[in-house]
Amino acid sequence: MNNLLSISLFLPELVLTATIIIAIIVDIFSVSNRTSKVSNYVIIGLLATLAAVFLTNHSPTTLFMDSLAFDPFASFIKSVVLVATLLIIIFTRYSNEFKGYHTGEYYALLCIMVFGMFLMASAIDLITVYLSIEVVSLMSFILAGYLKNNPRSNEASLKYVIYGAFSSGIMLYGLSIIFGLTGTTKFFAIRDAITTLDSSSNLALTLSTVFVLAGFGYKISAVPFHFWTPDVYEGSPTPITAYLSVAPKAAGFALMIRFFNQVFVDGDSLSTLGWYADVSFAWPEILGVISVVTMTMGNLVAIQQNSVKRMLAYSSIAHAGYMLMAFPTISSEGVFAVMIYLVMYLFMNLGAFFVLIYVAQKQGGENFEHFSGLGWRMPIVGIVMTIFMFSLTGLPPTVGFIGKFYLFVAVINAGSAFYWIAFFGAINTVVSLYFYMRVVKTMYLDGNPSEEIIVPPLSVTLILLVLAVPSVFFGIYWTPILNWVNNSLLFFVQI
Amino acid sequence: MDNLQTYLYISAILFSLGLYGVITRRNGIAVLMGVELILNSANINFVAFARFGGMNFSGQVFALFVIIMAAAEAAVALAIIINVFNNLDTVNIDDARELKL
Amino acid sequence: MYRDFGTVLIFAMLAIVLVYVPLFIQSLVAPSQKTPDKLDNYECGEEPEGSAWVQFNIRFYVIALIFLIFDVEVVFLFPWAMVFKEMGMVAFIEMGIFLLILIVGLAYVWKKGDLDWVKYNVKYGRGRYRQKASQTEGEAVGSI
Amino acid sequence: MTGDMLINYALGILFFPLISFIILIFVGKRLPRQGDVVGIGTIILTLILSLAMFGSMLLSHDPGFRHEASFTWIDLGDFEIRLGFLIDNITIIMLLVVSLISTMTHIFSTKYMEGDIRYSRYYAYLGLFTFSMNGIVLANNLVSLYIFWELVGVSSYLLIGHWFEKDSAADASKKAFLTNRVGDIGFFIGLMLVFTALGTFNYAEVFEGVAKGAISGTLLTFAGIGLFMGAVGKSSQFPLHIWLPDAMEGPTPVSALMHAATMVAAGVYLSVRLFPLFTPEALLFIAYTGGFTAIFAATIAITQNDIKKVLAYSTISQLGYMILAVGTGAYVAGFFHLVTHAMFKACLFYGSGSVIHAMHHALHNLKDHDTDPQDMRNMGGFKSKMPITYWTMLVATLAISGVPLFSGFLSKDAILAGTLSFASHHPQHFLLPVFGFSAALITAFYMFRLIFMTFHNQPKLPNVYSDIHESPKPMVFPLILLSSLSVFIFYTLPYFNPLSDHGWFMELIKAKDSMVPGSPSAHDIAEGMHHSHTLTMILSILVASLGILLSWAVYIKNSVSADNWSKRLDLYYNLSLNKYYFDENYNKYLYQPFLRLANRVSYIDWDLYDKYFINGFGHITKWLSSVTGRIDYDGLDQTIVDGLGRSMGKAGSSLKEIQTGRLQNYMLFALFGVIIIIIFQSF
Repeated sequence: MNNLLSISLFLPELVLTATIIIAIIVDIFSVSNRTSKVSNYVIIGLLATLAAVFLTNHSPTTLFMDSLAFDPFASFIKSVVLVATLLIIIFTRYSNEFKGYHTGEYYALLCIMVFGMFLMASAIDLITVYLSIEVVSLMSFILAGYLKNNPRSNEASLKYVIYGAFSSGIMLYGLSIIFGLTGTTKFFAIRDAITTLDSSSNLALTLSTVFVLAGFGYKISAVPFHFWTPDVYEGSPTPITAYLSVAPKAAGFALMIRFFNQVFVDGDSLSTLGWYADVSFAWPEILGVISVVTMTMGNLVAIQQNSVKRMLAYSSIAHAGYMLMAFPTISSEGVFAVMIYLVMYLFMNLGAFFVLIYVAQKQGGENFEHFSGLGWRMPIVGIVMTIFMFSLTGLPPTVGFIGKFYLFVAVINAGSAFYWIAFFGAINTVVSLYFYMRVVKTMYLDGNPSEEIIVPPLSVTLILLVLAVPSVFFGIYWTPILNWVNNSLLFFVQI
Repeated sequence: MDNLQTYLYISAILFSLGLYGVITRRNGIAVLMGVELILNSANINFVAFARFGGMNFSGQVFALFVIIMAAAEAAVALAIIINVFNNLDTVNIDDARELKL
Repeated sequence: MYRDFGTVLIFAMLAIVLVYVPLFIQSLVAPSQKTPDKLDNYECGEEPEGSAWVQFNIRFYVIALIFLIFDVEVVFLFPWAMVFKEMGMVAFIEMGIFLLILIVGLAYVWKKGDLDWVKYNVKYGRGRYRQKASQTEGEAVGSI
Repeated sequence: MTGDMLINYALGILFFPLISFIILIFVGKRLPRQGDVVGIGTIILTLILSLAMFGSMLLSHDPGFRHEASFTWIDLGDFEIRLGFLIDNITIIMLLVVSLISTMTHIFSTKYMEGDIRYSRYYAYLGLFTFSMNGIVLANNLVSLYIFWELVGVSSYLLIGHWFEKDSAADASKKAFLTNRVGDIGFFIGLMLVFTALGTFNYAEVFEGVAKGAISGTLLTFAGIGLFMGAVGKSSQFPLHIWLPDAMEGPTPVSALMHAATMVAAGVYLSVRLFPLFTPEALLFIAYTGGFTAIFAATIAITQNDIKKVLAYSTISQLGYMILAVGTGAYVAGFFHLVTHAMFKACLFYGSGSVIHAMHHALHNLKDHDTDPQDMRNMGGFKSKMPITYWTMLVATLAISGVPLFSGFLSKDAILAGTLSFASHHPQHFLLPVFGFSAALITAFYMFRLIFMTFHNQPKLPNVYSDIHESPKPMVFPLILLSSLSVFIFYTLPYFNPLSDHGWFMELIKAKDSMVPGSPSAHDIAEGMHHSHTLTMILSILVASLGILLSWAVYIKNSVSADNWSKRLDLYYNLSLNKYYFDENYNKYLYQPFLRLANRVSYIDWDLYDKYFINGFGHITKWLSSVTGRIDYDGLDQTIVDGLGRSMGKAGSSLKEIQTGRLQNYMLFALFGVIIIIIFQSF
């Protein structure tokens, strides 16, 4: 589709751009230092964007001369990202970490990041892949270091920016080799070109794709590209940590799904997928090993943490590992499972982080000891946190169980060659029980239960319920999510 | 000099130098320079491929975007390093070790 | 097309020759008396002070960063200029929007005071450039 | 009323009580009046909606009315479970009964539970109870039925154990819950049998499958009996009847709700709903269970002295009637009895609650905490003190005894006619009508015994008697309403024949044919009942008056001495008084061996499994994690990363500093990973 026609299907991004510009202008001209003003505009803008995402209906096609895809899959990821962003804005308004900071541009940066993730969700051209990843990364660097006077936040952003620049550099080098080998930057053309490559290019192709994998691995924090994650997550302001663990990860997974399913895969539509036969790639094994190592490493290190925030950081690595389980199968079922998991993960992980934000404010810290006796002192918070922990472990009847269920089904249905992944996944789930339940145990068995009861204010209760109710409700009745994902499981595919 | 190989060698050397710089230099700014080297090596690749591969303009366009992104990244990274310098009085990245297991 | 560049090349070579040949001749014929004053750096007639290897004020970095960003955006103007005639009005509007966004950025930088050499509302952290803590503690914080 | 509107109404009926539950459980204590207004408000809304549905049913007057709506709950490709509502005349009547009784309970409880420490929680649980029961009623499939079935179990557990400080109440709630589980296992087995054979849970589809013969013979019989086991548990049939009398430990309004409309009715409702899939063998089993329970419970009721226990056993007995009706094919009569019974039994319970309330107050004023306020031997002569309670209870007693002009006569008569006609077709089952009629006789006897001992004669404890007062208005109002609903006229409109059950009810609820091939059709059953109608009527009037007369002779005239008779029938008397030693025998032959077994198993669990396996696993996990931690940070950092650093040519003293720089270690490690992957790829 040519540029002018594309504009009409680019509506969500346009609304988002307008939101960004308005946010900056409002920030410039606002006399008072009240930051909620900008956030109000941004919330309205993001809601409008969400509406635009749902309103732009068109059969799958490409925009801007084949550099972006417009399809239900992209819209799905966009909605997930938007919901996460809206929740994070609310968290931020509630969090007291930003006290004393001017947060006008914070919201604008957040919106630019959303824009980048929109592009990530729909990129089908190497240029847009690189651009979108960079936009998201740059914004996350700044946001991670937003607390300028906090050395930990500084350190987080320093590590993040250098590691991120390094990873994207490596990825870019890989992209350049791919471009050289195939002579094009479009996914579909690359796929066609790969078929005609002779075996002498195999090493170059391997090198380049592994370099690209390093970039993706950095984005979704998969072992061995995950090292920045715990440090950055711990140092960043907690709302940003929550955000980084959900939204960019969702977008990263979307990009990875597109890249692997459209470049390295034989077959024209999702139903007839299969790994590319001509080139001798060991993708199933490599991705399987990465997945298993990622979740094992995330879980085992999480056990040793004393800070709940850092524990959640490692747990988010482990969850990336779970989601990676479905990649080696390269089936539509696997993609389906990852999409479901993304939605489920959104609720439970953001919920856990919000409880963390609240508890850190009330108790003055983020370590396990600050949670002791919490179940008795703040009954609602305790119950809700228990729900989130159950859900993160994957126990029924919570969303975590449903997400894991579909992942395991996808892996097992893919054939006996993948059973070992499911096996390690199951073991890891058991291991993760240990540290998630440690939170619950600390809340209910430790500490002095006789202290007076603290009832959170109504707004906090509401936010908690908004996150906890879906965590249970969709664990019992998940058909709406299933339908949504089913309808969104439609890529743009060039025949 | 009108040989694709030559450019690829230069780019590969540049890439390796960049990696080396990133991994060995202590100074944050120097590490950033290493990153720039990596990016520019990729840029050389793009332009060389576009020039010698008889391909369309995508390579050059990509190179343009990379330049922009490199500039933005450098700006952000420098700002962050300045900020770290303000707070920690150092730009040595191995002094930033407060966050660990 | 190559011929056009040939003209440019000849022009450039001529320019180099015309600059360097007189300089070379001058160095041959001119008398050379080395005094400390003559060997000193030329700083518009002022007496140079201190070493050239001083640490620059941090403001230089900030200004440089801002310059860098706006300067690099110009990269997009060159390809645009190449196709402007073919694309006509659409290209014009597109570039207008692009520049408008840049101008919003400029306005932002301006408003935040990053274009001022002396910036009052900056509270630096605890490092070297921390201002007298008593003066600015608790005031509004700008960006670098 | 259109179908969609009915569905909306049904949604309201279902969820209003749940909303009340949620509000009350979270913020109930902080609301004015501890939030009982929320509970009452929502239940009245529910009642209004049910009345609207009922009205529309009467207006449209369509016996075949049926509306179904469902949505997909679980969709796993080829495996799909749909949940939904089924609304037909049975549903509508049942909804009205549930909401009406529930409303009465809410109102009655405002006074009865006044000052209770968990007042708002009590109302919350009432909401949950009503919600679950409405869910059962509205279900159009076995899964949601099962879910709500368990919810009813949970909420009854919560309500029976409301005063859990009392050991007896806590035990009773546990007993009720566990006994119900036993039945539910059967229910679950039946459910799964049906599903594996037919691949669906939906009633209509199940019946269709049965009609097609997709499941038949022994399997269907087992499935039917399995499903019926659920009803045995919930409706407290022999041999799982033991929980119901103990459940009297709950507050009396709860007993009324539970006995009349919600919990025990669920079992009968289930049997009525599933009637078309029962095979003749299963039905026979059901009939004998019901008939035996009817007579069996009645014989226990004779000797009980606790006013609520008498009512409890009478409930078991009446439920036996309903089950018997289902078993003999006259399931419409069973359902009819369920409705009429709901009214007069609720009335009786509220009446007993009113009496207990009065006794309790009187004893409280006397500071007497030893005398049992529920023991009928401490009562007597309350007629003059509590006239409204007396008259309303009398009406209800007349109804339950099967005296003409009252509702119980109509329904009981229909059931007995069903048994008679069944026995006339199958003479070998002559025991069924015998059970029925003798139970009717005994019922009339013990119910009047209750009335006479409580309200007539001389007061046994004069000082207590002097302090007895009529209960306050919120308690009396339900009594009056429900006793008037025990009059025949409400069930036979627009006809005024007190001796025939012909009326709107029988016109709107038409019996469906059994779906099991070879069963007698609904028409045949109705024919048979019609033939035996007159005989039944005469017989039942006879037994009822005989029972009443006997009771009158024993307890008013004293012409027959109860004490003498009890001595003469010593063995029987003791058996009955001790409820046939059921609890003791269960304890000796079921619980104790099971406990011993459980002890053994728990030994394995705790000492072997836990100590070695779980702890071992924990140790291994911990050890592994510390090892990986060490590998990660000592091994990789110190050895490999450093080594790589060396190999990359950095020598000298600055080497050490680089190795401590963590960020660069990270990047090195990432590179290392890239290299490993490339090596792996290339080979």
